Amino acid sequence: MPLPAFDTPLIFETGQEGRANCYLPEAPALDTLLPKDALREDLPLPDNSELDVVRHFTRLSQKTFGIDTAFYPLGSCTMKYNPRINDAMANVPALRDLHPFAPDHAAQGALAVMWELERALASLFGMAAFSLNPAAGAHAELAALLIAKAYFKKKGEPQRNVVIVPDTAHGTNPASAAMVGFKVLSLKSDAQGRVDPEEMRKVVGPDTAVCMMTNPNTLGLFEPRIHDVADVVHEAGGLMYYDGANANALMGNTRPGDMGFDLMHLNLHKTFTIPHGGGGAGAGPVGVAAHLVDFLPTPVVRAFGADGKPLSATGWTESAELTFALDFDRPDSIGPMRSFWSNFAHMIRALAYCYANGADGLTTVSKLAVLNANYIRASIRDVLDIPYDEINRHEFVASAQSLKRETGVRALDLAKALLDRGYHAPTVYFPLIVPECLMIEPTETESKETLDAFITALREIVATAKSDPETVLATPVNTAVGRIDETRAARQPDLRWRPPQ
Amino acid sequence: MPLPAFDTPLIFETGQEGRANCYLPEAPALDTLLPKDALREDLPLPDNSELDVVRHFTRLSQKTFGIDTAFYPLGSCTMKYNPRINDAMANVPALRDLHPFAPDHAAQGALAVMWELERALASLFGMAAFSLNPAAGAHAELAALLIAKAYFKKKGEPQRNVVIVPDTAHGTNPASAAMVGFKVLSLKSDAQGRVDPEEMRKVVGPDTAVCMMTNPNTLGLFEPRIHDVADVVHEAGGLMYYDGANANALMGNTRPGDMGFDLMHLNLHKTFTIPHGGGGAGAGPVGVAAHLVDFLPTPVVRAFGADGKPLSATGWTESAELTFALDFDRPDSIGPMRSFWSNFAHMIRALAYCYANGADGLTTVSKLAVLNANYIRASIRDVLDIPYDEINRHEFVASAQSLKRETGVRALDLAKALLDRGYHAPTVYFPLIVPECLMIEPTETESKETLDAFITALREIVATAKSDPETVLATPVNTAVGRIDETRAARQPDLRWRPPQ
Amino acid sequence: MYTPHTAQDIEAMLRVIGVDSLDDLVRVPDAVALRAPVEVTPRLSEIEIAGRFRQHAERTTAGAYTAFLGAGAYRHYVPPVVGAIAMRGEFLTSYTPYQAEVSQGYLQAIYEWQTYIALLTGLDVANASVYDGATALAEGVIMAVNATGRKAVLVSKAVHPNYRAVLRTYAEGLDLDVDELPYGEDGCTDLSNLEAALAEQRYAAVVVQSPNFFGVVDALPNGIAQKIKATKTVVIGVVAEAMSLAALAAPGSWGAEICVGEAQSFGNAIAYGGPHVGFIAATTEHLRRIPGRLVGKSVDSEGRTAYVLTLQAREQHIRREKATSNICTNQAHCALCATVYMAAMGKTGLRNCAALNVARANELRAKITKLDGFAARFGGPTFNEVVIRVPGRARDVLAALEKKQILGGIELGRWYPELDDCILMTATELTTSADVDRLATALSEIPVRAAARV
Amino acid sequence: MYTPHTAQDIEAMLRVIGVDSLDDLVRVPDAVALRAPVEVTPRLSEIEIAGRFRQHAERTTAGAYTAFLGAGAYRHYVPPVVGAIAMRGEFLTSYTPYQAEVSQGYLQAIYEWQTYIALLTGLDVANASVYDGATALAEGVIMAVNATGRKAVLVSKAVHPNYRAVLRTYAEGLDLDVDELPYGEDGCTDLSNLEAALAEQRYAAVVVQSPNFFGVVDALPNGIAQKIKATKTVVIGVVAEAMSLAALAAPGSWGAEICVGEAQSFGNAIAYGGPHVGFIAATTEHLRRIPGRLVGKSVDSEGRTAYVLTLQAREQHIRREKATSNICTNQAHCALCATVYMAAMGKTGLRNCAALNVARANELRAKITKLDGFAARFGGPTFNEVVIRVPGRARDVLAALEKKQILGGIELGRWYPELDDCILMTATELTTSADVDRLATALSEIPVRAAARV
Ligand SMILES: Cc1ncc(COP(=O)(O)O)c(C=O)c1O
Ligand SMILES: Cc1ncc(COP(=O)(O)O)c(C=O)c1O
Repeated sequence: MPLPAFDTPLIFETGQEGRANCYLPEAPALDTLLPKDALREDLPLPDNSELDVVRHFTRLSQKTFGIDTAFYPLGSCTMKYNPRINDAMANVPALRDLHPFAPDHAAQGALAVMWELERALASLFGMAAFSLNPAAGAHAELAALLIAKAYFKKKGEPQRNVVIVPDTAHGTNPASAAMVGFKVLSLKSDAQGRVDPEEMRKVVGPDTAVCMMTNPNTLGLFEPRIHDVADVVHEAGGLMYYDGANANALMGNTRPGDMGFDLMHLNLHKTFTIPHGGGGAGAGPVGVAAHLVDFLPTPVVRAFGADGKPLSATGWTESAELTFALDFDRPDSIGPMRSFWSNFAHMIRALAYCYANGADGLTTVSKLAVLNANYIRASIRDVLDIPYDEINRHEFVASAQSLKRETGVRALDLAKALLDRGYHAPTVYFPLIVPECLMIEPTETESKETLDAFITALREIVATAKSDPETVLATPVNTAVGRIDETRAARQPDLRWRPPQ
Repeated sequence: MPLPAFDTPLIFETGQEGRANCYLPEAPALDTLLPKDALREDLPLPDNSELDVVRHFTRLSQKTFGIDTAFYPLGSCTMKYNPRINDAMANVPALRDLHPFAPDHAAQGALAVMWELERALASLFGMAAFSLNPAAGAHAELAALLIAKAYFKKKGEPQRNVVIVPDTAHGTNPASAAMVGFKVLSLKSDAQGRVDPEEMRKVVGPDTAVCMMTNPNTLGLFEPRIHDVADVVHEAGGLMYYDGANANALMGNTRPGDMGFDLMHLNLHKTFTIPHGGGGAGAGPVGVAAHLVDFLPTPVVRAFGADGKPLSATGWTESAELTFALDFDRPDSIGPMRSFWSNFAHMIRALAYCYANGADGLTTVSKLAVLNANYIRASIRDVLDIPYDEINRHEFVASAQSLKRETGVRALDLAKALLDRGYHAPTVYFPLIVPECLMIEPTETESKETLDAFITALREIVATAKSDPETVLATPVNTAVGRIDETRAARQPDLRWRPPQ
Repeated sequence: MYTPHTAQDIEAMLRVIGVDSLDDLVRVPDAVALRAPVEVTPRLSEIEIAGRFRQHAERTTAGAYTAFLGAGAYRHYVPPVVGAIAMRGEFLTSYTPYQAEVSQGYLQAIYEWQTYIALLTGLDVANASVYDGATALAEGVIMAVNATGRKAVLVSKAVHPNYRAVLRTYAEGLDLDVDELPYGEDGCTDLSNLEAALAEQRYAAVVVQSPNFFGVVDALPNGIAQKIKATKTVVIGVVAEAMSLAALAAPGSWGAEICVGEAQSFGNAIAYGGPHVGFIAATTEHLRRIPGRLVGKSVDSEGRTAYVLTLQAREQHIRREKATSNICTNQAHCALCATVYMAAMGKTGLRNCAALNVARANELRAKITKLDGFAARFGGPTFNEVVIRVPGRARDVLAALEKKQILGGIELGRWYPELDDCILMTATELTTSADVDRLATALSEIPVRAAARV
Repeated sequence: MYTPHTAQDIEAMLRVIGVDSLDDLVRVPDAVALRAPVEVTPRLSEIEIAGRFRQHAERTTAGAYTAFLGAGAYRHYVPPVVGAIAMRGEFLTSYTPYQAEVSQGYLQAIYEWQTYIALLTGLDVANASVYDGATALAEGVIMAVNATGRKAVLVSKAVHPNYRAVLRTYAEGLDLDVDELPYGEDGCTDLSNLEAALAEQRYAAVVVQSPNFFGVVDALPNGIAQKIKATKTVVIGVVAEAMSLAALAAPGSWGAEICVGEAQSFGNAIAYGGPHVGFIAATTEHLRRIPGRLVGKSVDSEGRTAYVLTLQAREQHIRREKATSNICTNQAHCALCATVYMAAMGKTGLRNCAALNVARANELRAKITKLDGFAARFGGPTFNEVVIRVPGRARDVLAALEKKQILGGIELGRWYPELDDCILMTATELTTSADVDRLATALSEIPVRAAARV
């Protein structure tokens, strides 16, 4: 329970007008510089001493759970360790302070970073090229669907306006489809939690634009017939889109490109150790097969050899001898997706992570991510339902359905009980097709000891649920606050502080 | 109460052999490089993943109270805000990575930092010169007493071997005296908590070497007759030493040099905003009047004008046009006090703090430090004893003697109850002459709001002590652990982990 | 590599799973087996990684130039306290605060961010951030489209060209028409034909930016917003330089119902363009059309103040294709940096900083326009950017400046062919008088006058 | 300025105190009033402070040289994780953990530091740190003096000259005699006259350093320690390069009863000489003579594991003039950095790093001694430093190297006139083969042979 002195009033409720920190020399008064009617009359913001600012946010941070705090098995989010070397590299002044409108000749190192990363991703995932432009996974989905739309338009098939998504798909998939005016067709998974090519065949047609899938799917299961599914979609004239949120499962083992995907995104903030930062910023490179390269967002980084000729290398090439340019002049491009070229600081982090692993290392990463997830599944399958109890990939879905029936304790309650034990909760109630589900993704950076401790905690909670369900229903009690009145939050929205009248 | 998952086993109890982080390229095996008998057989240290290391120390940090956490009124320690700009400047690579044996011509900027700081301190405290060599206050005391010893030896008065310290003195004063073979004479304070010049006259004599005092003294009281005391000591042929731990009280207002002190130290980590870092590293410049300059520790920084001639400036001079050298060749010097020249990173911090304030700013700092301390005293004088209830300086001493008599609640219990409220405790049981004392030093970086909240908390605790003493005696309960068995710690010392056999 | 597994660990775990080898565990059908070996960078130790980025940094020479670049990405002083706080691991490594009980700190910080943005823009509510200024504009337009049911939007040409380009990218998906309003001689949006354009009531929104891309204060004059609203058209204000909000009239005060923009200037690095942080503020009327996350204040089971993500029925993970946007990951950490920055600067500091920006840009304008052949292209009052007409082609002048280690600004001809003799120059609190003098001297020395058009 | 007081605050507070003005509050008798106005630096804003230190940094050019400097301050790779953790505000801004209940984290970290040092040195206990290696030696000698009641100490000349100088400074205070043992042709301490010297039993301790100041492994040979102890003389081992402890036989294993040294190499910056971090480890026998703080493990009122400062009866704040030392503030935060560093490196990483140091120094020796006129001065095996005899005066060779942007090492003539043709060169894991090649090429090019003594 928070102590009185650790209560954290809003920053607006503290401070005194004029309690200024001396960061800058003193400027002339604003009204000597600009016409009065251009100026605002009032700026009702607080003045706090730097000390009070530090204390305020230090306390807030201590009431925030991160990977650095403890195990964070949040399915679909790949909460792996964020190496501190990445942050140090992103903080190198020459790169950190580079202006996007600096001329290319003064930005060669930054362009080399982008180019090296792009080449690494293309090789790792079997795509012809990536654009690093989109700011997150959902943003990349939008870019990809705009590419698809442009592609079909150019091909003279503008009628293709249906996006097929399995019922296990993430919410961003249909939402992105809607943003390009596509209709969404939700496809039911089969009894094994997979997409059945025969079912797919029933729904594809001349209006099929794109089929969006992820593999392993959001149940953590590999789609063994993905190749057949892709064939079906391709035969119907559609494109296959790979949602890369689950890319941590397959690096160096199989590639979306080899599975038959034409488009894909990556959540660099998942697989490539970019700190999630409370939910962003992330980065969502969008990758395409050869026939779609021309449609990528602008700008793209182009490389030139020592001879000044454009490089057409595909694999990994040492960048030191090359020169680079940003290419904005791409007539078929869908155009830019955002203000500037990329979430560049995160490209640095992702490339640092590639350096730290190399191809072999990334392959091992995926293998051990799968190992950790299976280990947890195998260790709790006797106490929770495992709707698809088979070898999973980097994550798996358990269910509290039986438990709920027996005891009234739901997935949500297990989540809260885990918080009380000092763990973050798994993702709950996603994917939508498994009732009372807990989606558990440990990632490869966790040690066996950590997994064992988590398994023990979860088993103990389930045991308590059976012996004394009220205790579990009353959780959390060890956290800064207890369960929150969400209804009130939504019914009487209080989304900001207001100055007292 | 700490949660199970937040328990922090020792770093030695976690990890697995071979769980290595890849910081460096792989080296040849040691036994191919060095003769076997030069090598150790075993190194029983743990291998932990970087993630587990981060979690381990993140949790430890969250169980540690700092100024950044909340109000820290620890008397005599000047726990003021540590500005983050200081750390940023100490981290500038050219300065941070400079080797002490770099030639002077390649270290001009670093020498300029030391010289500028030394000049500022000399002016602020009225000394002819400072040496930045000592690593902390106690270290500087030792240096100063060695200077005194060398001075008397050179003067042909080697018999002077008595150091006079008031009974309010900090423990380091007598301990330092012992380290140079001086005898310690403890002088009783008068009823006003001051040193009485007449009492002093009774104890000085031909064996008097040094009188060590601080002003304001450790009761937070100004010694109004300091000048007379100094005269008495000087007349007897002794030297006056100023313990600068309380320098935060008087900057820009009065100077040890003007009070008649011949020697002094500063705790830069107190007055000059160097982070205490859990109890170090600090820095303890030692200052001397003109007749003692030759005895300062080596090396000293010398400045040369554009003409190449040694500078003899006293006040603040712009360093950009000067050149600097380390001077080791000082025949009368007591010699070096430590491996290298200074705790240089802290000189950067202290100089940054000087820059941020200027002379006027430092004057204001001291005034407001005094204001804050008096404000608390005036606000609690009706609920706790104030043995010397008059205008104090930057700190003051309260006492729980009456409270203890009435309720059994001691100063220690008040301290623990404050911890429970989210405050750090004041210094307790120092100075030794006030029973059940609480020495409260708020510093000038605390706002009135913070002081008001603290005052309220303290008053409430006292009220509880009267109504329900058991509650106070049982504190702390909101901290990571409760009161600790110190006897067991001392009787059965367990000072390290040992590998299991 | 950041995997803690020892060989024994792996063996023991495989045994529990009941599989013989790691390869068995990850086996895929032959049909999808790797077709080509993966080629990534060679594996490096940390010390070597640092060495490699040192090389990349050495090839990135822009820092050695005196620069007057802005145009949507601004060099401002970031007090070290911002990084010291924002890089704390708990903030850095947390995810979206779905488990509110263990995320009260971050949730409160975002609530504070929402408040800062609402207060600065003079509007009722703000969201937890979007990707950047350009996407904020696109999302803001979508809000207006959803509010009005109209499929066209009228955008000032003085809105940042990149923002307009992104809007066009999004518009392609949504089948929106994007029409433009010209700018006038004072550099402000030319509103003379506005009424006519609105008459048809086909526009979902009118979009203006202030300070606009030319640096000119371009708030809607008194009465115009009312006229626009009278046609049930939404007024969208764009702010590409958030620092200006500390000085200039709040968009809400001149009629914007939705204000979108970019807050990189608040404590975030330029970082070659990202991550930056977009914001969307709006009147309460538009609340349920706002994209992305919103943090609300509520109470917990014991009645204590508690913060929580709210109104999630707008979002993709609940509403899927019916969501207000597809956004999921946003720019929370950049918003946190901005919040810490604003808290540290305070009202006094922000206003002072804004004033310094105006003063330095005024100084730049004064010194450069004193030079023969150089003039301010537009008349209106500016914040920290000014368009300078140069004798000759802007491109040539900039190239000549680069030779003198100066990045003199941005060539407007890139987007405005009619302004190919114009440079957008930016000065902030980090621009010194010496910098401006260097620029002036360099400009007076370069032989471009020869190339000047007659 | 970092004072939060508004004018109203001050007024309200003065009223409570019952004083009219701030000046009244701080008034001092005329006799001690300021005699001269205080002159400090002009007051600057943060942005200007940063500018000023940029100037200081620009005048500090050593970083532009390829450097082979060591001699007690070592350039090692510090993984960014060390700073990210150690600079967390709770650690940085806490004081000595007197209030153990709210300092469990730091106390545990120091307990871990004590353990690391005990394990590395092969001794029973270690303290919470002292100022640096040199003062650790002085304090170690005081322990021996207190243990034996003898007022003389016998120190190898191969102990770091600065450490010996500091010991002499302290010895002046304590009236100790400091006698020296010579070094031999292999660079090790010459022990041939040791027995004779010990016969009188006047020495409190014999002090040797390994690797010694010449980089040479100088552990006491088998049997010597026993002979020393037989005369009731304490064996003190000095370690100026803590990294060596990961590879070399632990001082405890070759007979040191007290081991003192410097741990800057573990995750602490060189920083022109400080703050670094001294350590003192000892056998249990010497426990109550150890200076400074010690953290012990105990239990709290509920029986939970708890850490606390202990054996404080040794310390100045309890024992005053009878304390084992006057030390109060120590180097806790440097010890914390070292602890985080050691935890991150792990046994495997530390051993690998130590091996890299040996390998790079071996490479340096091999390449330099291949040059005409250059030779290794001493024969014994070395850790990461090697003494090179050059043709001519070391000073001239070093000056010539500086012209080629190389800091070639340290001139031994500074302390050892007989070695004025010798340079102490250091290589660590940060020294590359290219660095060594540059040095070799430069040495082969400089015309100092002319100046060579005949
Ligand atoms: C399966 C899946 N797809 C897409 C996304 C959206 O990615 P982003 O949050 O980067 O926009 C997520 C993110 O949680 C996801 O889990
Ligand atoms: C009055 C006084 N003198 C001397 C010292 C010793 O200073 P240091 O801890 O820097 O060695 C202190 C430190 O607490 C002190 O308070």
